Amino acid sequence: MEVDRGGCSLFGVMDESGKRFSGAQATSAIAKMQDRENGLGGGFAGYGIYPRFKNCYAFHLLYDNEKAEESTERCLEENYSIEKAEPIPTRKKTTIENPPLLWRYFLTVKETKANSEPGQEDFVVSTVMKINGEIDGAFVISSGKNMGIFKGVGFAGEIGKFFRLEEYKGYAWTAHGRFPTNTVGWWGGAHPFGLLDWSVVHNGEISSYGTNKRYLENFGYRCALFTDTEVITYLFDLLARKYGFGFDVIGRILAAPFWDEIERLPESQREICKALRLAYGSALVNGPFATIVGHTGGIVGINDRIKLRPLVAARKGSMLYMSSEESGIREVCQSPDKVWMPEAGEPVVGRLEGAHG
Amino acid sequence: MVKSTPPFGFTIDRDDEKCIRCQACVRMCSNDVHAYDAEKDVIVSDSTKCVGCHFCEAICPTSSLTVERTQSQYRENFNWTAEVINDIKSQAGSGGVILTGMGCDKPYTNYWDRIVLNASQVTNPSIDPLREPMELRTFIGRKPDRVEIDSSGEPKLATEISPQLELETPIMFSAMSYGSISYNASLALARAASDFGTFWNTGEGGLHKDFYKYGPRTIVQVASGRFGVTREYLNTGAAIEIKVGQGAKPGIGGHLPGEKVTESISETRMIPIGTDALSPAPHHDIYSIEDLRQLIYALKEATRYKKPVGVKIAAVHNVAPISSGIVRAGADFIVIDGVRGGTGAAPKVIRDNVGIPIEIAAAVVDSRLREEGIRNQASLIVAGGFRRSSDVVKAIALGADAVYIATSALVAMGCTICQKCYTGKCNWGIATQDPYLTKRLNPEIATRRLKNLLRAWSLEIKEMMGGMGINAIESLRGNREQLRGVGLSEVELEMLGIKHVGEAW
Amino acid sequence: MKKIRIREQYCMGCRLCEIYCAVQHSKSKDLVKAYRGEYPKPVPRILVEEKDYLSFAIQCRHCDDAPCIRACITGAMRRDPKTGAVLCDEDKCVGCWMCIMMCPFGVIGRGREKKVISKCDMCIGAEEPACVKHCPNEALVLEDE
Amino acid sequence: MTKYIIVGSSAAAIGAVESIRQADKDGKIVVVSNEPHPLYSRPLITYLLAGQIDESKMSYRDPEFYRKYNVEEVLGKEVVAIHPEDKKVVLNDGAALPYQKLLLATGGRPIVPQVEGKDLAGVFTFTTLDDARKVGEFIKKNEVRSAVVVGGGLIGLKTAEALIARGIKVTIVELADRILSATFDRKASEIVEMALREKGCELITNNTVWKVTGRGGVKKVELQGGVEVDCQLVIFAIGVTPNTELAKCAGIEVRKGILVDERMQTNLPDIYAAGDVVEAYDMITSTTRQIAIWPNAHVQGSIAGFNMAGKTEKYDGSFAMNTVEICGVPTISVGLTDPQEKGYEVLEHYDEAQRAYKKIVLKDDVIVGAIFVNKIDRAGVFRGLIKNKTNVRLFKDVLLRDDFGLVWLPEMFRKHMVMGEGTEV
Repeated sequence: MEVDRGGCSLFGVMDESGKRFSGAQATSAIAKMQDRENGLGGGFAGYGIYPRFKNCYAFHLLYDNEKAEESTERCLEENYSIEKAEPIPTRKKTTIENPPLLWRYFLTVKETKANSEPGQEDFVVSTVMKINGEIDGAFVISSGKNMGIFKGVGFAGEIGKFFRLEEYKGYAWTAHGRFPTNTVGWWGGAHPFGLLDWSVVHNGEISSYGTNKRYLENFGYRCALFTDTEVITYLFDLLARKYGFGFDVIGRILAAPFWDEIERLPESQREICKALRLAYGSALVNGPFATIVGHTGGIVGINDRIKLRPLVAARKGSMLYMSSEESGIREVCQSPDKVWMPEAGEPVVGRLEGAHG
Repeated sequence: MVKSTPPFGFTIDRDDEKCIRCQACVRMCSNDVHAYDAEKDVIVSDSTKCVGCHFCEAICPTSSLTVERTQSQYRENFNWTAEVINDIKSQAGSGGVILTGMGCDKPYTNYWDRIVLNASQVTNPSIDPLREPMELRTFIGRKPDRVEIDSSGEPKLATEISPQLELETPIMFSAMSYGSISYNASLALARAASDFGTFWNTGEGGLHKDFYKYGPRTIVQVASGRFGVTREYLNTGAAIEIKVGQGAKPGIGGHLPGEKVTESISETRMIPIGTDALSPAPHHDIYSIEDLRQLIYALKEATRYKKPVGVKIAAVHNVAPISSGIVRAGADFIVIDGVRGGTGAAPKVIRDNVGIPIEIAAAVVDSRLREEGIRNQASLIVAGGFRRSSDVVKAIALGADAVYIATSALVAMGCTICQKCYTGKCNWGIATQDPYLTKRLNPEIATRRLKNLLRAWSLEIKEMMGGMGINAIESLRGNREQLRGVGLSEVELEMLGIKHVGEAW
Repeated sequence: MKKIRIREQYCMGCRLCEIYCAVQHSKSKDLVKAYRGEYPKPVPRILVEEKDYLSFAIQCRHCDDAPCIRACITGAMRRDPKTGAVLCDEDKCVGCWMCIMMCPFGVIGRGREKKVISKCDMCIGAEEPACVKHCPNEALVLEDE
Repeated sequence: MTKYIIVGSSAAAIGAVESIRQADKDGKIVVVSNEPHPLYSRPLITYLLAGQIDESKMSYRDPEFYRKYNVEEVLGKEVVAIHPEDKKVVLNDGAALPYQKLLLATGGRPIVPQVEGKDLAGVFTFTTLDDARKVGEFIKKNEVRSAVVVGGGLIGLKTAEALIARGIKVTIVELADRILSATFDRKASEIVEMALREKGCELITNNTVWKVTGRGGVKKVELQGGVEVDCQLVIFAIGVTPNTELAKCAGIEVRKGILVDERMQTNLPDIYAAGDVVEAYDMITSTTRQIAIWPNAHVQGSIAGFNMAGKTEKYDGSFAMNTVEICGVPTISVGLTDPQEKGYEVLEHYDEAQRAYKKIVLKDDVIVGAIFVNKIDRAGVFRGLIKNKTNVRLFKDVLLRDDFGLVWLPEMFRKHMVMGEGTEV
């Protein structure tokens, strides 16, 4: 899609044991692949970074002006108890220019609004849809628990420094360096894209966008940004959170095996794959892409069904790495135990020990 | 008064230098246009009898014949065109309804010609269909709302999947009854569909016993006349289509004249030889949507829920809500036949004035079903004047699951759309039961040509999909972002749900 | 050997096979010239039989046990060792008509110009016999036996 | 290795050689011929005489035929005796050749009536190449301008035609009241007679030559009733008698011709006979009789050959048939063409303008004979119907049509014929 066009670099790292480490790794790995970006956008998602507020929805917001800030805060106050509100700390001395107002809020849903967990999540989603869709100049960057997205216009490495990521500790990080070809950079349009604890960094241009978008519309998702990342995020939200599919199944939906591959499968698997294509054909993501999806339970990397975009993975002990280029991994892990190129459509799944999904 | 008959429309131009008097034209023309004058050793042609089917042109070994359109000229008049004047003269003579064949030929906007497709450039790669797999496989039938997988132990599918038709290309042959077309034409459709992995449709004339072996690739129709409908017939087909309406003649029944009811047709239709086969305008057991639901379920019961049951309607003003009703009545697929859909015989006034174009109908039905969250409950098949593979691609991008072609299939078999199907004198051996004419259609050749057409269109569809960077037809389906309108008004764009050319995503 | 199979159900009686056969065996081998310029007019070696709506074109069947070869008093009628076709050497044929009498298909005729017989020669040298090539409905097909 | 001896070297012998070699690649084959010439076609002698062909065209097969088929030729020798008990044949030079299988294809010889002057120079019979050469030389040497042909049968007429072609004035003398009386009916005879007369040929019927006169050479013939015809050449063509003497002496059963079974074997083991010398089954008359025609000889020789080489093949019989073109009038006659008994149905049509005559003789709705004059192109179809004893009741009314053909046959039979499908015929 327009906003995502181009090369782009992706990086993801996690410690499956749950040990937390600083955002510096992700910053230097993505900076290593600077060739793949053009300075019009970079960003990070960190998981496990707000242990003090781990039961709160952490909203990262960007405002174009104070009026937007006021309207948004009014909206939040109406619906949530705000445990804490503060500007997101940034470093002043960087190359980053004209940052918008950046705030974060730690929120709990007022009981009058929703009391069950799924209900709360749906409520949060509707809040995000509302702010992003209706409040001019305000944009929710992330809205999950114990996680946050940091992104903006600039080279990814500089964005990492700007947001002082080395000062955060998380068990999983994803990073993105953008190379949009024909749009002016906009902070909200940078990656990762997030909804609840989902975050998506994406390299590609999906040709099934129209189909995916209209499919998602059936379920109330409004694709306001016209971006692939948005669509992929919602697809994950629908398939994983709402339908409860595991990532292997999601892989077989988003990057469905070809019919002749399906025909070669044993019968029970064949039936499943066929049923998935029948039911979720409109969720098939077509065209070139490599995507790393982060969520509370870990990170997942996936490629399109004919692998038109690069993705390489590596392991070292409990550490799992994914990157557009091996150089990104070598930058932070000189001698991995194993380095491999995932097959087209084969998800690489990093699971937080003890987590579900 | 002087007999005022409409002037004829064609002239036969014979290059006498090239004519070798072989008399192939004389022997072949079912309209007796050509005659050999032995005394003068020349062949003379009576243009007044010519219907413009071009068979003689095709058969002439020296290409000495050209069938040319000539119209005796009246004074120019935007309103009182030659067609209008001739129709009036003809009716003043006959006192009857003007019959015609094939689909509406009036110049209503053809939106396919006003829609262009997208292609990948630079930022994402187009896919070469000759090197990479490119999937056109299409399933017709109700899709599950959700797939459940039983993961206790070896993962197993826990959702029951409704019966589906599996197509290797999203193109099927639309309903043409044995009776309206010849045995050989039917046979060719059946064989081509079977060989290619798609489906053909019996139309309302029943299924000849010889064709039962093609049952697994046959959609059997249940129309208002109920011709040839038996339990065996229903169970032989792969799917059942309740025909409510037809694009060429919405709201009108069918009429196969007794002369065409030969022994074999009478057997297939289960009516006496030589009697007119009349299909009533409505189904007399369907006066409401509840009645339709009963019929759908009666047919499902009769086939033990093993076959998809669909409903075909003509595209009319209310097509979207009607479609929604049909889906809610339990149809597994819905067929919309647009105004350009063909027929063997229809009153000209109906053919040319009733119904709406399929492009708009396809778009509004797809949107409506999505809005109501029931799009997955039935497949959407669209029909009515699909002329080329790009029309198919555009229809699928608008939201159709598959298209039906019929006129194109007939053209592949030789038809030149002379619109005289109703006369039963089709020189190409298609729309006739005259054994002297039907043998002209060698079903082997016709099968080959139909398969070639399917193959060619499928290849082109793959090329277009590849150009868009799409390698599975699912990702084209409903992908209106790949479409742009050219020179269409706001309201047309809105109906079609597409943007205008020049607009990016 | 390759033989011409007749499929009467597809013969539409256009008689183009006769025309192309005659032209193939004409001097000019050109449709218009052969028919408009040559005298005597070229004669086909294939015959279309017609009755009501039934018709078929028939030419020498190139029988395995060919009575015409047995009956030939000159040895002109012989089997081509390469193709298996039954051919008549017009230089040897004296026009005794023995083969005409023997042929149960009635597909050997008398030549017009010389006193020799005229019969299908499978268009020796051509890729496909003219009748097969030009049959618009594949009522004649060349098949391997 | 089997040793085959074939006596005779015409159609039956060739048929036999071709079949033996199909079944037995190695067996030794010896062909003994009393003529000094290699393989040639006897029916062509009239064409040779007419100057239509030269001698180089006389060979009935490739001149290398015997060599290619690995056949040993013994030419110009006569077999004078057969010793069945020793399985030997004795030649006129005293040589004895042993055989394991013997085929007698000795053919027939012309009948010469015992009339006065039959030995005069200028009197000939006309069945062999030597005859043709002699007659040819005689004509040249004596500048023959007129000739009498005795006998209005096929050989007589073809000879007469040949002489006419050489510019000789010919008179045909026929004992019967018309020419070709054995194979034609009166109408057909008339048409041919008309053509002969138009070519200047004179026809004398109901008469015969009783005396040939002349000094040193023929000057005239005298007929019964005092009629005299001047001529320099007389050719006797009144018939042929089979050469059965050899067989008779060896104890082989002979009636008019040698008697054979379906496998063309005589009553003696390993001795077969074929061609003009045998009496074989006539499908129409249901009798055995001599049908001395070329196609029969080849088929019989071929059947004999297969059986001699150990394969079982049966001869299903034949019937009289002939084709001749006289003075531009092509004719074909098949089977029973002019039955005199009751119980036959005759369909006939005569086209005056084209002198085209077509006659079909039926018995119990089965065609048993046919005549075609001038329009003969599809006569073979009728021969086929006769051979197959096809019941024609359903299409009898169209048999005489010009466009009668296979399309009128019953569906199953037609499909079998045309498309090669259906039941065996």
